[in-house]
Amino acid sequence: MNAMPPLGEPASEPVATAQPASDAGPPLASGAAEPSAPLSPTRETLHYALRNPKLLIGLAVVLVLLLTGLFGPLLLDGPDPNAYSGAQAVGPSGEHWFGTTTFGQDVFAQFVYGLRATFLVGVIGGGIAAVIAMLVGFFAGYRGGVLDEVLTMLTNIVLVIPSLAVLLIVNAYLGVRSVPVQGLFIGLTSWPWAARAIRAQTFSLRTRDFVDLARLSGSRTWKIIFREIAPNMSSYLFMTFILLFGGSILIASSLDFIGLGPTDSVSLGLMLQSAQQWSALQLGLWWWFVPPGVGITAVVGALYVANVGLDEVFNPKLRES
Amino acid sequence: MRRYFARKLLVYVLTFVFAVTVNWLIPRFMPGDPVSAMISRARVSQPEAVEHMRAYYNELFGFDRPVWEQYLHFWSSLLQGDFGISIWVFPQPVSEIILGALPYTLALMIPAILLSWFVGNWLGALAARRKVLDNTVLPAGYLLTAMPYMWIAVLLAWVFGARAGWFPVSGGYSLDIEPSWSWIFFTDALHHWVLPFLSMFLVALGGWAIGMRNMIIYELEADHSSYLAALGAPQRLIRRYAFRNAVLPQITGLALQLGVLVAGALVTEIVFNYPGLGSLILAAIQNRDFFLLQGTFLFIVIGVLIANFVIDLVYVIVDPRTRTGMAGGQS
Amino acid sequence: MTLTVDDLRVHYRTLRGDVRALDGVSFFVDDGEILGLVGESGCGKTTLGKSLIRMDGRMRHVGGTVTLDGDDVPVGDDRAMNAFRFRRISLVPQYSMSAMNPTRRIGRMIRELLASRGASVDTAELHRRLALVGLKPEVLDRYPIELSGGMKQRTVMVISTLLDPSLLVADEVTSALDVSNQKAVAHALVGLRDQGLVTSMVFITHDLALTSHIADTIMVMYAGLLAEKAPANILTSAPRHPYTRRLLAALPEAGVRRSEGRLSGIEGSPPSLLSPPAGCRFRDRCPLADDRCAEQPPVVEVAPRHHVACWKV
Amino acid sequence: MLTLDRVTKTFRTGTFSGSSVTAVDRVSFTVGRGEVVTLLGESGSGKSTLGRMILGLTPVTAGSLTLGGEPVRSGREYYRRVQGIFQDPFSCFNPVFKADRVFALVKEAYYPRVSAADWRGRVERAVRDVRLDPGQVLNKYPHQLSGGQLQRLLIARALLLDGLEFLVADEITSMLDASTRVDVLNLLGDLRERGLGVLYITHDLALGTYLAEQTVVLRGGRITERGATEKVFGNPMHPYTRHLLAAVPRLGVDWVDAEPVGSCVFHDAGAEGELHEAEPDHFVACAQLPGCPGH
Repeated sequence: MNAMPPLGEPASEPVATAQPASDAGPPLASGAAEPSAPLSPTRETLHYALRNPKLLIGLAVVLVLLLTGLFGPLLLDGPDPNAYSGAQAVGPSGEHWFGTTTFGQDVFAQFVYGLRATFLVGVIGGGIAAVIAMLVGFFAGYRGGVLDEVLTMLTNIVLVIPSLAVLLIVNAYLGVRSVPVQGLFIGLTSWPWAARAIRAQTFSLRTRDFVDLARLSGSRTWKIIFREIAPNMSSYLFMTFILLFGGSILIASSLDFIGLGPTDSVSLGLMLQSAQQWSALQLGLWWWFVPPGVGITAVVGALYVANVGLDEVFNPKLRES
Repeated sequence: MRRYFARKLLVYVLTFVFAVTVNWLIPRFMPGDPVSAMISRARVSQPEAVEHMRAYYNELFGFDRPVWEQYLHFWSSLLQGDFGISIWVFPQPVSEIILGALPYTLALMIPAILLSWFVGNWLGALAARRKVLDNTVLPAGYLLTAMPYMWIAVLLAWVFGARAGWFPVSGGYSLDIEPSWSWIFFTDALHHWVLPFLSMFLVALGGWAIGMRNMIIYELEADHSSYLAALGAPQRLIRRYAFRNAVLPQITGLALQLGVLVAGALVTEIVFNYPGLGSLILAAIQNRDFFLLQGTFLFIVIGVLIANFVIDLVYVIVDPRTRTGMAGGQS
Repeated sequence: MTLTVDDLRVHYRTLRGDVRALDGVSFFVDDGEILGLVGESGCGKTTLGKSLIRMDGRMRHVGGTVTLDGDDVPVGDDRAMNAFRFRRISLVPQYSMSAMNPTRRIGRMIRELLASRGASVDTAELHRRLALVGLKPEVLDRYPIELSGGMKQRTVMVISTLLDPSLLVADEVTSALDVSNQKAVAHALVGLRDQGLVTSMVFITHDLALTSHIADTIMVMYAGLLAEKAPANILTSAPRHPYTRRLLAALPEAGVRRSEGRLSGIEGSPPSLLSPPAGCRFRDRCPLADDRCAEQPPVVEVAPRHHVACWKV
Repeated sequence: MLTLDRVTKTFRTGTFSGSSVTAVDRVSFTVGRGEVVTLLGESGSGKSTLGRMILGLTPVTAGSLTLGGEPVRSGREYYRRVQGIFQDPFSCFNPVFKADRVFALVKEAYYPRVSAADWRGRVERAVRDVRLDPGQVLNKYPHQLSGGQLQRLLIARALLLDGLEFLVADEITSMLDASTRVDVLNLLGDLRERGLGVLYITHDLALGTYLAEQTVVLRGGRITERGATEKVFGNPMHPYTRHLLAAVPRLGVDWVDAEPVGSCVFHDAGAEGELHEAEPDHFVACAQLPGCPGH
């Protein structure tokens, strides 16, 4: 649900800035006399990335869950996660790791397939939102003027409308019944905050002299945006994508829970919905509703934590503390 | 300042027009004959209702008329407060049903949003001050914001309702009590209110705490903080100034998060079977009551727009720069 | 004797090791004296200025002492420094344009700041001091955003000197200004000293010509060390250190044409302070350098109040 | 030859509002081949806007700007003839790429067919021309080089273009240390020998007079005085020029108070933007002066 990430628009400017030749910073002076060759930006980033526990732990958790989603289904007996495969409503055991539902479906089978759906909706929703946000943000921020006014207005409008409400209407009428279509609509409604953030970044970068210098080399607008400006905020764009990814997963789980989820597959949100619908709570079948919630929270939480780690890696200001 | 409000109002008006247009447009994208499609999908048993629906849909959509006329017609009935007739609880008007559910949603949402905002900001400010707190508040905050609203609701219902039996886990009040302005009803409703409130409060809390912590740290590194420190001002004063500045983006953040918070309230209500808009939406979806769904959608949009405007007003009062920025001296 | 700095060493912690930004600097500033501190980027002048009032998180006091009016100044102890800040040592920062909190009216900020230091506002005196730098009392009811850059700069000057400090550190206060404003601000600073609002001043700048107009003494730094310190007119007319000489020779003067006499800069760049080379740090760029310069030259008083760190004087 | 004829630039202050600000107001002068002209002004004088207009980065509102008789326009062919260098060398280099990428962009746009080895030779020659050691500066990231080195690389970049006729140098020394500043200026002066026209934009009077034969003083978007450098500064006529000259700190010369500028009634240059020719090769806009049309 959290379409807007808890981090908001980063307070600190993540754009890589070169130290100007002022006396303000430590005199890491320039030049040939430097004994150890300074690291390239890429190598330096890698250096910090490999030493950042938040990033490493976050990525490890995401990776483990992703692999579970990818390869877990291969370990299962049958291809249908909803198959009635055993005794009804039994707790976790060696045979059914996560127990079974009141209908005798294997919760673990649903969980691993559900993880797939969760990652898929994150990639599609987050990806589409990121593409729209970049297009809107880049062009509004770079071109300015009337185009900027119009795009900003559009962004603000879509931003104010609660996206879940729009998705409710769309899903209810059009009957969105597959994960990719669900992801598509989530992507179409969750881009505004990212577009605003990218616009602001672009706006500050476009006044840099290297943009003018690129124009003086005859580069055209799109080339300047994608070859000069975008590489400068690549870390920022990546972080934005991660947040959109997590946001899409949360929105999708809400839709599933309300009963507007995909009908042709299993998802963690749908698991929660059926647990709720069939009174797993009252019956004390905790193994039915705990795993899907843990799965969603772990994926999204790990992404957020990894994101904080990335911010620390890319933003030298945050490295020290 | 007038320009500021004019701009904001323009956005809100356009947003409303946009929302109404979406509402009008989407049924028209349904494949085939929308009227019969909707009627066949609606789970209606009373033949009376089917007839009424067909007549109403035909009247509402007016497919025989030109498109612009259909659109204007849609607007005019909307402005007369006509949101249609519910199929689910036929023949009650949609607006009536929504107004009946609204108090429950507001009673849940407003305290949850405001309290989580205040407590979250307070916790975040504390976290920025002490390393120990920082190491506990921050991970807890991330965990909370990553939780789907309905899941934390389910967990609370399970632990404090189903297991401990301290709180009821379903409904807005006990089945044997009629809603009235009585003390008995009030305490009973309050008892039912605690868990849904708590689950909304907790999820929202984390985000505010993290945001505040980051903003304060940013403010403490700002030039004006360095200057105060260089003049030997005590940490207390520097922190107070930083806090005040850091609160401003959090107010804007509140406006940006409204949609998310509303969505959270809806699914929380569903978990607790709380008789607010969320449960209405669920019922509308399950019964294919499209009028009810569309009416609720518009109500939510209007509510969010009003809340946004209130936040804008507050912001102007708190941040002097919005008041003086336009007229202030240019450097 | 107001300020005495003895063998002050301050390092910057960086990921590649400690940068020896100040590597043993000694000097003094007399009562009523304005010391102009000049040097190129990375010479340690800003580090020195910060060390005298508030070190930032990455700076570390490694050695040396600072005394003010006979009292030891605990430069490395952030808490203990608070007793000195504002009351005895004050700062007009490089970032004057953004030094005031944007959401507080200036008057209220001054009141709260003074109250926090146990002082109260003498409104008449405050107005008088604002008038001294050409500001109306109305600025106190304004938010910083409502003032122009020059007004903010002057307001900060007034705030910083409200408690009549013994020492004022003015860090690059004129570098962002146009020439006409530069002159006004420079005059205002001298005025603060002449009025007795501050006893003495360290004026940090990269502009040698500007300093020569307001400073009594000029100190030239190079690569974390003192190169030369002399009365302003002597330093600009009869410099002894080769670095000072080359620096002065590289300055075009208004009216001098390239066609008439081609000036040249100093080849090369200052050494890295991560692990500075032994011996004189200007050696690689110095036309006079010889084997003796492999040893670090001591600071010698070659004439009264004229100190030079060079074997060749 | 670059010719400016009543060049004007007005900026609208808001997209939907009617108010506007005139940044450059009817400025006319010429820069010949092999000539260095200093454009002197304080912040807000419109000097950088003027530079950007010459470079085609900002459109001209009114008046005409021609290079060799052809109007200025942005685009690849124009930038083969006209190039610019800006104030902040660190901002001119994209920090995520190596510094030599500025050369690669030139090759990509103008010399796509030149072989890599041949190009490398040209780059090294250009780098040596700006007195840098190719081994020390090539293949490095911008933050590994000093401001002076970066600024020279930008001059080298412009030198790679065979057809270069004109260079706009906007405050290129203001962020450099005093010890390297004059070397960069000397390089700029040497371009004259290559037959280039150079517009040197600066706020620093001393640097301006060091380099140029001709000086244009700009204030509030208008020319107050222009002419041969030694005449403008040897015999300044406009109160503003005198004020500037007096405000500049000079070694060994006391600061004197010039007459206040506020009392100066600007000669409104009128529709023609004409200045009054006070003596040969010395033009002034001042109503106080005898002979001025506004007197």
